[in-house]
Amino acid sequence: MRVAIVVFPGSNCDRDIFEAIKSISKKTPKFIWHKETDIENFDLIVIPGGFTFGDYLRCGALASNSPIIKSIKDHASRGGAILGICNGFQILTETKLLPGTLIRNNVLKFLCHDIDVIVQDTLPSPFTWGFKPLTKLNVPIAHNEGNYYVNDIELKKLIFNGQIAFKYEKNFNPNGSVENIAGVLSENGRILGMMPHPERSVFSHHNSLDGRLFFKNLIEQLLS
Amino acid sequence: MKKENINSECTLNQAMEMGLTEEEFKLICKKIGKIPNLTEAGICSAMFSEHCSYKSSKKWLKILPVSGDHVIQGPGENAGIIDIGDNQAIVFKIESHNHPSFIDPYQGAATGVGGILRDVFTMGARPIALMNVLRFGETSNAMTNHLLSGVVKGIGGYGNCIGIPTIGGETNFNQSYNSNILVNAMAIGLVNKNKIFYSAASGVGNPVIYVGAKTGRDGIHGATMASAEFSNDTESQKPTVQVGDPFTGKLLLEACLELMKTDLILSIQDMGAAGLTSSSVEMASKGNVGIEIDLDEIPLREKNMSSYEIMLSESQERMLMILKKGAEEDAKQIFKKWDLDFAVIGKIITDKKIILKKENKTVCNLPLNFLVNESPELNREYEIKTSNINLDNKDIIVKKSIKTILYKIIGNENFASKKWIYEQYDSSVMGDTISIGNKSDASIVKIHNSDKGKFQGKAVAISTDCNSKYILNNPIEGGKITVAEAARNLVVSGGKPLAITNNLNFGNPEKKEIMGQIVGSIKGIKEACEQLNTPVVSGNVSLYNETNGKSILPTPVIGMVGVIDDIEKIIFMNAKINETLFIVGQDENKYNGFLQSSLYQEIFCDDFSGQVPHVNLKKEKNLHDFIIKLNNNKIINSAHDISDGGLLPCIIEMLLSNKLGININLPSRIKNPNKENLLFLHGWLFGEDQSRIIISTNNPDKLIEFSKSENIDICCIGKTNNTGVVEIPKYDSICINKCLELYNNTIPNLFS
Amino acid sequence: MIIDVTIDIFPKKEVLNPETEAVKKTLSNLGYKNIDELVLSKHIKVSFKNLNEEDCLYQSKLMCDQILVNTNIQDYEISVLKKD
Amino acid sequence: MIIDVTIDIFPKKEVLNPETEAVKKTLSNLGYKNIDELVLSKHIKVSFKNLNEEDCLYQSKLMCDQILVNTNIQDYEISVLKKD
Ligand SMILES: Nc1ncnc2c1ncn2[C@@H]1O[C@H](COP(=O)(O)OP(=O)(O)O)[C@@H](O)[C@H]1O
Ligand SMILES: [Mg+2]
Repeated sequence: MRVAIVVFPGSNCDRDIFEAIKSISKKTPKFIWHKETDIENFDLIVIPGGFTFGDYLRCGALASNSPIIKSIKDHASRGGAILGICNGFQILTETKLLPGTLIRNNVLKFLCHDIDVIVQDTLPSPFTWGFKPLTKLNVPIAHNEGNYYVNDIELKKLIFNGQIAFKYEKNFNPNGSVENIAGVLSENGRILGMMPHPERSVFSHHNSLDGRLFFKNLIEQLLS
Repeated sequence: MKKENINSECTLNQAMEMGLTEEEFKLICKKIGKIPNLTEAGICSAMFSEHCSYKSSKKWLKILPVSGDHVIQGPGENAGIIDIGDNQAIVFKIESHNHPSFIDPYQGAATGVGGILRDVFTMGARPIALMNVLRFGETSNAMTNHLLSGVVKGIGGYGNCIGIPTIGGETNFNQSYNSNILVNAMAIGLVNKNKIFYSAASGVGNPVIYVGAKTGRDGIHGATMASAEFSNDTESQKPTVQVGDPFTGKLLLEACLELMKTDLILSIQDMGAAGLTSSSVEMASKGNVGIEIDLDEIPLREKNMSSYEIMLSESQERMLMILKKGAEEDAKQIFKKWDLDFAVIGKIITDKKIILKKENKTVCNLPLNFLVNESPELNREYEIKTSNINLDNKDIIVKKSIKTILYKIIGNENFASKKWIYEQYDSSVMGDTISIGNKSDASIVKIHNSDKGKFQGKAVAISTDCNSKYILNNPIEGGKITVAEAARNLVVSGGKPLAITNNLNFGNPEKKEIMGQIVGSIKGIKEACEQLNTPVVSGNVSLYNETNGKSILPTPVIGMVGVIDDIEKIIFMNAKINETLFIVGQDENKYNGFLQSSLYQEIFCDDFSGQVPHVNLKKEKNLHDFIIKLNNNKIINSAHDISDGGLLPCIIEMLLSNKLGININLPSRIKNPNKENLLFLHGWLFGEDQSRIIISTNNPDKLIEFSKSENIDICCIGKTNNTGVVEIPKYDSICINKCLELYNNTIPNLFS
Repeated sequence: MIIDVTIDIFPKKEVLNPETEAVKKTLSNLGYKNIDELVLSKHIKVSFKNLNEEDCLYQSKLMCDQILVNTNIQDYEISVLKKD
Repeated sequence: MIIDVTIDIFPKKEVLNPETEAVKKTLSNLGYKNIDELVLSKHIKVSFKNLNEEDCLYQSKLMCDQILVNTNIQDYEISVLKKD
C-alpha cells in the first residue's frame, strides 16, 4: 500500500493524515512537495486540508496551478485513487477533477464541530463500498468554504450516477450545500472529495473512531 | 523624506512628540554624549516606552517567583519554558493586542495571534495550542457586536489558517470595557530540551540575518509621524494598521523549524513591538556584543523608506537571526524553498553599540547598555485600596424563587456557553486535541506521539482565568484567587499545575489607586504562585487601558500550564447517571455562603461591591493534593470547580450534557423553608466561597474513608438520575432542558 | 509602454451568493430602504509592460480561464483601460 | 426611477495586501512575465430606487463608512453610473 500526501505551502493537515494512515495501514506514507513533477506510482494520493497559498483569490485556486497537479491528473487518468479532504476537496474542484464548487458557508462563519455524515448508495468506489448505505459516521468539520454548489443539471447527473458519497443529515446541514452534500465522487468512483476530516477521528483520544473505519475500509478496498 | 532631516539633531519638541519626557531626553543626551539625530531618538523612545521598558511595572514584576526545579527559562526571553520530562519542554506566553483590536478588530486580533505564535516558535518549539482571553463592553452597547465578531473572526482567521488549534479561553462582558476591549492571546509550544533556541547574539563577525516578510510602513509610532518636519509627504506616512498574513506566518514557522533542525543558527528572535529596533538591541545586549546593520540590505515593501521608518516599522512575520559564519548559503536555500525573503543585513561587532548604515553613511550610533539597562524604572506612587463595604447576605439576597435566580444566572452572558465563539475556531487540527469548551475545566492537548504500546500518552492542560470583581474589591486577595482558580481548573481536569504566564491589563498607572491595583494583584499572584509552586515564566503588561479618564476593571489574566502524565487520568466535567455528587473542600459556606462580589450580586443588585471570599492557600494546596490522590485511586468519575455563580449553577453544568436530574440533599439546618433558612439557602446555592470542587463518584464509601484520613471536608449532594429534574426538596424544582436552552442560546441570540 | 487591463469578475446570477445576501440583509436592517439591487464583484487591474494591446487581451483571457475566474460560478469581462 | 451607483473598494497602497502578493507570485511562476502591476479590488453595484442622485451618493458614502469599507486598510471611490 503506497500512499502519497501532497504538501502545498499552507497545507496544515498533512501530518494528521500521515499519522492516521500510518497507524491504520502500518506503512509509512510519503510526503510529496507541490513543486515535484515526476512522481512514482502510488495506490492512493491524498490532498490534505489547510489553507494552501493562504486561500487567497479562491480556496484551492492557486494550488490548482502548482506543478504537481499535472502528475495528479496523470494519476487520475490511469484510474488511480485520489482523496481530497477539506481544502483538498476545494483543490480537486478547482482542477476540475471533481465537479462543482465550494463556496462560502451560508452562515458566513468558519465552523468547527463534530457532525454525522451519511454514507450514500454510490457507484462502485473504494471509498464507499464496504459500508452499508446509510451508515452514519461521526467526524469533525472545520471549514469556512464548504458550501457545495452545482447547477441543477449537474446535480441530476451526480444523483443518477451515484456520485454523491456523503450527505449531512437533513436538518444538520452546516453550510448550505445543495442536497446536503458532504462529499462527491468522480465519474469513475476513484476520486473522492469530502469536507469532513476523517483523520481527526482515528485515535482513542478523539471524540469518535469513525474516521478509522473510513480509512480501514478504504485501505481494504484498495488492496483487494 | 528629506535625508538631511532624518540625520539632523532631534529637538526637545520632536523627542516629546515621540513620547519621551524632558528628563528622559536630557538623560539620553548626557549618556550618549551628543544630541541624538531623529533615528537615534526614535530608537531611544521606543526602547524607553512603557511597552519595551516596563518602566511602571518593572520594580514590582521583580518580586514574582520565577524559578523552580522544572523551570528551564523564566521571564526575559521570548517565552517561558518548563520541563515536562522525557527530554521535552513546554514553551508558552500570553500577550495583549488590546488597542489595535479596538481600532481594527479583525487585524488587531489576527496580528495578536501571529505575534504570540512567533514568540513561541522562535525558541524552537512547534506551537501546539492557542488560547485567548477576551473582554468586551456591555452586550447592549452597539459596538460590542461589531468588535466581538471582528475579534473572533480575526483570531480564527490567523489560527485556523496557520493550523494551530485554538482550544480555550475566556470571554467576559462589562461596561468598563466599552471603549477599551481586551484581546490577550496565549500560545503553547512543544520543544525537545536539547533543541531550544535563545536570543542572545554571539560571535564577533557572525552574520545577522533577516528573514520573513518585507518591511513596510506598518504600525510606525503614531505620535512621531504626526511631526510635520519629518516629511513633506505626510499623507503616505500616516501610521497604518498592521495587517497579518497567516499564510506567510505558516511558511515562516515551517522554514524556521526546518532550519532549526540543523546546527546553523546561533540565536534567533522575532520582530515584535518596535520591530527591528527592539529585536536587534535586545539580541546584542543580551549577548554582550554590538551589532552593525546596513539598512540598504533590508527587504522593503515600499521604496524610499527612511532609516527611522525601517527601524520602527512593525510589519508582521519577520525574524532576526545570527548564523554561524559560512552558514548563509545553506540557510538561504531553506527560505528560498518556502518562498521567503532572506537577507544578510549586518554583523556582530565587539563594540557594544548599535550602528546603522544607510547609503554608506552612519545614521545611528548608540551605546547598547544604556538603551537596555538604563531605561527608566519608575517608583510610582500607589495605594492598595480594598473595599470598605461589608455587606450581610440579607442586604444582597432577592425575593425570587431559586428557579428564577438560577435561570437568570445561566442565561447571563458571563456564564452562558461560549460555543458560538469557539466553534469558529479550528480546535481539532493537529489531531491531538482532547478537551475544549466545557468538556473539562482545563483545555487539554495530547503530547504528540507520547503513547507507547499500552500507555496512551501524556497531555498538557491549560487554563486561563481572571475575576476582576475580586481584584477591584481586594487586589491582593483577588490576585491570589485568580492563581488558585487557574490551578484548581487544572487539578479537576487531572493535571498537575506547573507554571504560569500572566497578562496585567490595567488603566493609567500614574493614578495611585490604579498603581495600587497593579502592585496589590502582583503581591497576591506572588503569594499564590509560591504556595502552589507554580512560578511565573513569562508575561505581558498592558497599561493605559482608559478612555476619558475611565479605566477598565483591573484585569490581571493568568494562563496556567500543567501536565497530565497519563491521559487515562483526565477528568471530564460531565456526570453520568447513578453517580453520587460530593462537594470536596473547605466548606465554610455550609453556614453562610459568601455572596459579596458574586455573580448573584452583580446580576440582581446591579453592583458587585463588598468584600471578597477568603482563600486559604494551604488549604487550597491540600485540596489539590487530595483530588490528585482520589484520581490516582480512580475514585473520581467527573469533577468541576465551583466558581462563578456558586454551587447550584456548577452542579447544573455537570448535568447538562447528559440531561440528568438529581435530588439535592440540603444541609440539615436548612431543610425546612422559613425566612431565615431562605437566607442560608441562597448563600449555600449561590455563594462563591473558594477552594471547593464538586466530584462525582461510584464509590462514596471509599471517598468518605479517604476524606476522613486526610481530614478534608466533604458534603454529599445526592445521586444523579435520569429525570432531567433538579429537585431542591420543599423549595423548588428545576428543568434541565430549560437550563440547556438558556445556556446554549444566550450568546447566539445576542450576536447572530 | 504600459497597458492597463481591467477584469471584472461577477457571480453568476443563478448561483446564490451568501456574501451578497448577507450584505443586503445587513443594509436593510440598518435602515437603507431604497436599495433595489446590489451586486458584489471583484475587480482586477493588471498593468502589462512590453506587450501590444492584442496580446494583453489574449493573456488576460488566458489568465482568467486558468486561474483568476471559476467559470462554474463566475462570469467575467475584460477591457483595456488606457495606455501611456 | 432607478439610479445605479458603483463603489470601488481597493487596498490602501501603504498597507500590506497579502492576497495581491500571493496572486502576483503565482502568475509570475506560471510564466506571465509581462505583468508590471496588479491590484485586486472589490466592486459593488447598488441600484437605488426612489432617491435622487444626490441622496444616492450620500447614502452610498454612509454605507461605505458604516459597513462596506474597512477604512483602516481600504480606500473607496463612489460614482453614479446611469439612470433609467
Ligand atoms: N474566547 C474564547 N476562546 C475559546 N474558548 C473559550 C473562549 N471563551 C470561553 N471559552 C471556553 O468556554 C468554556 C467556558 O468558559 P467560562 O465560562 O469562562 O469557563 P470557566 O467558568 O470554567 O472559567 C471554557 O472552557 C473556555 O475554554
Ligand atoms: Mg474558570
